[in-house]
Amino acid sequence: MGALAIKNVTKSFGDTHILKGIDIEIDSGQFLILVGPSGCGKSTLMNIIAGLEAPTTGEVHIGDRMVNNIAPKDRDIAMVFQSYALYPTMNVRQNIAFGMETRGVPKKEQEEIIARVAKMLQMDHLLDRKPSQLSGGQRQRVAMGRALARDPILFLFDEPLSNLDAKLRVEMRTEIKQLHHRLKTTIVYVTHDQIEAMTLGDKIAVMKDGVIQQFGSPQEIYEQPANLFVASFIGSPSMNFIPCHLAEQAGQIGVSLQSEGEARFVPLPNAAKLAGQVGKKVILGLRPEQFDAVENSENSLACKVHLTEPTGPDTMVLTQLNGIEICARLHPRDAKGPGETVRLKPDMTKAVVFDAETETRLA
Amino acid sequence: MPKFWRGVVYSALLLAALYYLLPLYVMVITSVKTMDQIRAGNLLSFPTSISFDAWSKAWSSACTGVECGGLKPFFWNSVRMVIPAVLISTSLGALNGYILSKWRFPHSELTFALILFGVFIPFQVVLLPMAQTLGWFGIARSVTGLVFVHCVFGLASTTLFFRNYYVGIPDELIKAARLDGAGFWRIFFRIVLPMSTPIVMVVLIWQFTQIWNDFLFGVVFSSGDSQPITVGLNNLANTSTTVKEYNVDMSAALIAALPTILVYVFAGKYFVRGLTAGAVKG
Amino acid sequence: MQTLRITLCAAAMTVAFAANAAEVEVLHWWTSGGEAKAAGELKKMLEAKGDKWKDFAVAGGAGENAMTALKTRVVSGNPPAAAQIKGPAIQEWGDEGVLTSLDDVAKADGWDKVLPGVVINTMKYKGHYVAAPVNVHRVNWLWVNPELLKKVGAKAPTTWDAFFKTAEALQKAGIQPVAYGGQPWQDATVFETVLLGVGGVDFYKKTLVNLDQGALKSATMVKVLETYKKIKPLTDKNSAGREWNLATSMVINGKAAMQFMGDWAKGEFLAAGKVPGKDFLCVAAPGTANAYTFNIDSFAMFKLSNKDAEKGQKDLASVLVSPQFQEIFNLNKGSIPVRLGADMSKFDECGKQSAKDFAADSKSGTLVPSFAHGMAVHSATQGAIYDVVSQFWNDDNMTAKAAAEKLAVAAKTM
Amino acid sequence: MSSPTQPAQYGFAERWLPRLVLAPSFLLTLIFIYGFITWNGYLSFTSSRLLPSFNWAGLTQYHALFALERWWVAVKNLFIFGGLFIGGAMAIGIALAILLDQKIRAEGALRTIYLYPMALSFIVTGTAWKWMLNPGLGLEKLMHDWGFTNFTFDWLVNSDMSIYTVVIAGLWQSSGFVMALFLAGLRGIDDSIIKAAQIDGASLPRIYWKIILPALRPVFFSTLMILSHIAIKSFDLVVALTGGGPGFASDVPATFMYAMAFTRGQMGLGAASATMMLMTVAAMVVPYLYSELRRSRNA
Repeated sequence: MGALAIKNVTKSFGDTHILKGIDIEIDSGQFLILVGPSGCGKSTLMNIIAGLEAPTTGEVHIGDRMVNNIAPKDRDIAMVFQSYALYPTMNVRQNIAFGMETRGVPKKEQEEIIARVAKMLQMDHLLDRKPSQLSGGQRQRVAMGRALARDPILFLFDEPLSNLDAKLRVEMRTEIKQLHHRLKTTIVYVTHDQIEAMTLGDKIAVMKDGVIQQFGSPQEIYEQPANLFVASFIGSPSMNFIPCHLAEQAGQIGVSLQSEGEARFVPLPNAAKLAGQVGKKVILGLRPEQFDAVENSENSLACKVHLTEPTGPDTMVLTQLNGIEICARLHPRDAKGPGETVRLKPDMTKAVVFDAETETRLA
Repeated sequence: MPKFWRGVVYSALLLAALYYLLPLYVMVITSVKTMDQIRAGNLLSFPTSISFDAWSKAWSSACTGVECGGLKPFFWNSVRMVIPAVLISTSLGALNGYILSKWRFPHSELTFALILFGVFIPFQVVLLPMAQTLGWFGIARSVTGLVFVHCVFGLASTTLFFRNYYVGIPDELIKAARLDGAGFWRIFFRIVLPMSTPIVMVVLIWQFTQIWNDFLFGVVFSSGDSQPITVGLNNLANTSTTVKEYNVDMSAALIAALPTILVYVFAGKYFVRGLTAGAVKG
Repeated sequence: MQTLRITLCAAAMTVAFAANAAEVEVLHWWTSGGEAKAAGELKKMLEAKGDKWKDFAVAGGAGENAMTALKTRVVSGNPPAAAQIKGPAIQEWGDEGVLTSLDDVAKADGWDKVLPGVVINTMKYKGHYVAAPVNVHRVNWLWVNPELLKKVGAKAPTTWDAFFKTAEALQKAGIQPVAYGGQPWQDATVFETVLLGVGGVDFYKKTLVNLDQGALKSATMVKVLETYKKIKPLTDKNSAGREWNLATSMVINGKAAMQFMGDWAKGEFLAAGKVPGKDFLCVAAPGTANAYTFNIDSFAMFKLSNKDAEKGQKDLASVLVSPQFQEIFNLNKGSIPVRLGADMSKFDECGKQSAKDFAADSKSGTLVPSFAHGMAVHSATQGAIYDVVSQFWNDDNMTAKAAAEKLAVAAKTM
Repeated sequence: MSSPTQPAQYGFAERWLPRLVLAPSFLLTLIFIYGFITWNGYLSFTSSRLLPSFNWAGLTQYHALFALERWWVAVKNLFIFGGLFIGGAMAIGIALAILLDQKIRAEGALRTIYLYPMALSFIVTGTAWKWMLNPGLGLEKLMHDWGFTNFTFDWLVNSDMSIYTVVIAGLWQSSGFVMALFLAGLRGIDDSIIKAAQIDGASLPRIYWKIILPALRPVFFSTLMILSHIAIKSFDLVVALTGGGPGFASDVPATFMYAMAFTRGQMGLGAASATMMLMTVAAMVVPYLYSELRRSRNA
């Protein structure tokens, strides 16, 4: 059963088009991530799902209902806001109880729910405090508690972790994931952080300029990015983009890579279907981890190291290919110091090729 | 900061304080002098003995025209006028501000601009048409009429104050409350209003002083038994026998000013605090 | 519950009582000592008739605030029963159609017989009485503190030459010659008195009543203005904005020797316990002994919707013109009764003099309406001329000739 | 990202309730502000005298107004008063706010002292100021008593100077309020800006002049609006202090309008002067409102 379906939703203010026809459908219990840079329309889409803003055209279905004309409170959803939106004049208990009170949940039941939620999130000791007396992490917890108390069919998280410091963010991320596993509810989660997107999501919708660039599982998005934007947005450090021309050598389709005055033809094993487009200007996409340091191999290139960034388990090596700065993720023992030369062998089985003009993926 | 400069700062501040206090000082000491002392001394000279006769005369027996009942009846007129007028105009302002910042609708900004412009209208312009309207409503020359007038013309500033304050309340709070199932009124009374204490203080103080101190509407829209204290004071100060009783005039002026002065002394800090909390933004 | 019942009962009684006692709301700006006392007498007499006096006093600015209050009240359809309106303003209000006819009261009390013609003309609008007169003020008085004059061996001056000579002598003796209140209406009061004294009755009528352009720009006017301005050095510089009665008290207390003011000033002297002829003198202003600038206070009556109030209104009109009230009121106010042949025996020297002159000047045609007090021209013209006079008085750089030109322009104000 | 647009509204209540609740205020404004402005505008084209009448008179009243010396005196006075009052109140208010912001002991008491004049009606303080400024009773007499017999301070009764006494009293009443507004603004500024500037070696006056005051631009503008409308509407102040005198030397448009429309029976002329005042206010306020609202839309 589809838990959430968004059908051709658009949103415009006068001549400004925030959303240009969004289609998304997810199943019950799935964790959907809406990710994209700021201004891409993801928060607007979230607000439309919540019913806080109305779509210009299109339909939103939650569960088996078309909810366009249903008020937010009747959509059976709960939402956690970026700023947490805790009612400052109420203590934590009242914050959690407010919604239930409004819905007319009996007092006794309210107390039970509050106790359960507080236990689940380990915040029993905070119940009588005002939001101003809580730390950022605690507020975040209360905001989640307030949503949990609702027990909705759909949770909406609007960048819930972006106001936390790095360590807390990682902790809370894990906690949210565990919560999802435990509760098996459907979640829509807006973020601009691609790591959150990758770690949390069952399905990711990458958005830009009001358009969904790609909708798929994290793995699909990572390995088969639909276009240059998705490829660059997902993954850190970002994918390397090397401009080159398609060539054919010995019946094999491939590209020519140059470094330090040395040029080498590298065949693309997955690019047989591009046979008819030899000579076309393309962009070769290689993730940093798709380079191996080798001693001497036929498909490797000697590259001069400009800079190294050790992260502990790996070392990022910055160098050049085809006159473009690239980054290779190497094992620390293979990394060379700046000024030294390292031979890099790209793993062409996972390489992707984009059309230089349309920026869509060719192979 | 070097000691020398701190000295300069303190001297400047104290000097300014003297300038602000001078008229009040003059009024207070004059009000407790007898006429003989006033004639003998000058405006700064300290009274040789303190007498509150002038105060009691101003309160209960000075003449304001033919009646000689002092300021007492006028004072109560003002009280009866100022309390409902302040409460109503503040409540309406709070609601308007809430709607114009949190429940925008097509052309709500234009609506706000139209209401806001009312702050700037010279009140003399509205005297006659207002009089006619009050006549139609049958509330001319009554305290009710004055309350109405003050509400109408206080609306612009109270709306402005509240709207500017509420713009600073995050929209997400309202969204959260809507998801929690709260409607228009419930959000206002349970979420927004409890957060409004600073601005409510500012508006209450502002409206109280504005309405208490008003003379123009008071003189025009009231008659004998509904005249507010400013009109009483004006009549008293202009009702003179051969001797101008400066001490009675000053006592009367102080009586008229006492409520607002007290409000400032005791609630002034809330005023500044409220302004800090966002009333002056944009 | 018990309390509630009593309250209700009391409320019911109040309502019943109010229905019987007609409430008469009277708008006035008689707030100085003598005036307030006089108004107090009116209140007493009205209440003796079983009506309730509702005081609607609006003080300040020679009735400026009162006029504003009155206009708004009329516009709101709630006029007071009576308001202090006089002179041509009665006609202006009559034009607005808001005044009520007093013909029945006038007929019953025989106003036509007891009032002088000049008064009747002012009180009638299109042949109907719409206002009740209360008194006749003479404006062209000079109030003198004889003790101070004695110090320099002078008598009360009767010509302008004598006046300025006396003033000079007083100044030499360290006495301030003239007490002055620098408010526009007071400026105008002194101005019209000087004009009458210097230019004479005909010139007065030509300029301040008929607004004759030629006369306003004439050499006589320049001379009048010059004479007027010569008074300024005789005053103190604190005079700006001073109330007239405070200026009067300067004469009473011996701080200044003389004041040009209408006979309401006498009320202040009397209120201070001074005796006319002994402690103070009233003489016609220099050069005006054979002329009389009159100022008639009156109450115009407004159309009311409430029948009970109308009864009170008629009572008020009747009381105002009654001999008893005329006497007691004018004794307090300093003016003379408006009735012909009123008994003047209780009045002092000044009052008797005034009454005698009024009758004489009435015959000889030297009775002129006071310009400064709104008896001569419409309020707009009056105001425009006020502006020029005050400006001339206060601006030491303006020449008399320029002022005369401006007067002529101001007189064209409609 | 907060959305500046109106929220989605569901059902009759959500859609219409806000408008319904706002409607009375809006209607009141429409009738009692704009209706009356129109009414006044119409009157200015009639020959109204004592009471409103509706006889069309074209531009007669405006011609009369522009030919009247007293009107131009009032306009000139408004410029003198407005300029000095706004400039002075700003300068004093900012200065006091900055001084008070130096972690002063007894700040609360001083603040109350600076602010209390605002609590008083000018009908009240006019009595005191009139007395203090009167040469024979107040300051001048005091100085003479103290032996400075050459001291003269007769502005109140001097036609050329009386408008300046209005400025003195006006500053006394309003500068404390300006102080409060700016103090509030100063308190809202992030301390780290000042620290950063201090590390850069800037002197305290320079920090205020170059960094803090520019940051207070919005406060500056709101204050300017508040002060200028006080200046244009100032009525009680003039009436209580000088009554527009001596003569009409300290007349301002508000007192002019009042005198013409209510005392003089030249209601049409008064209406014309009121229209001129309104146009002046509108010329200032409308661009301000426009930019304010555009800013908040783009926020």
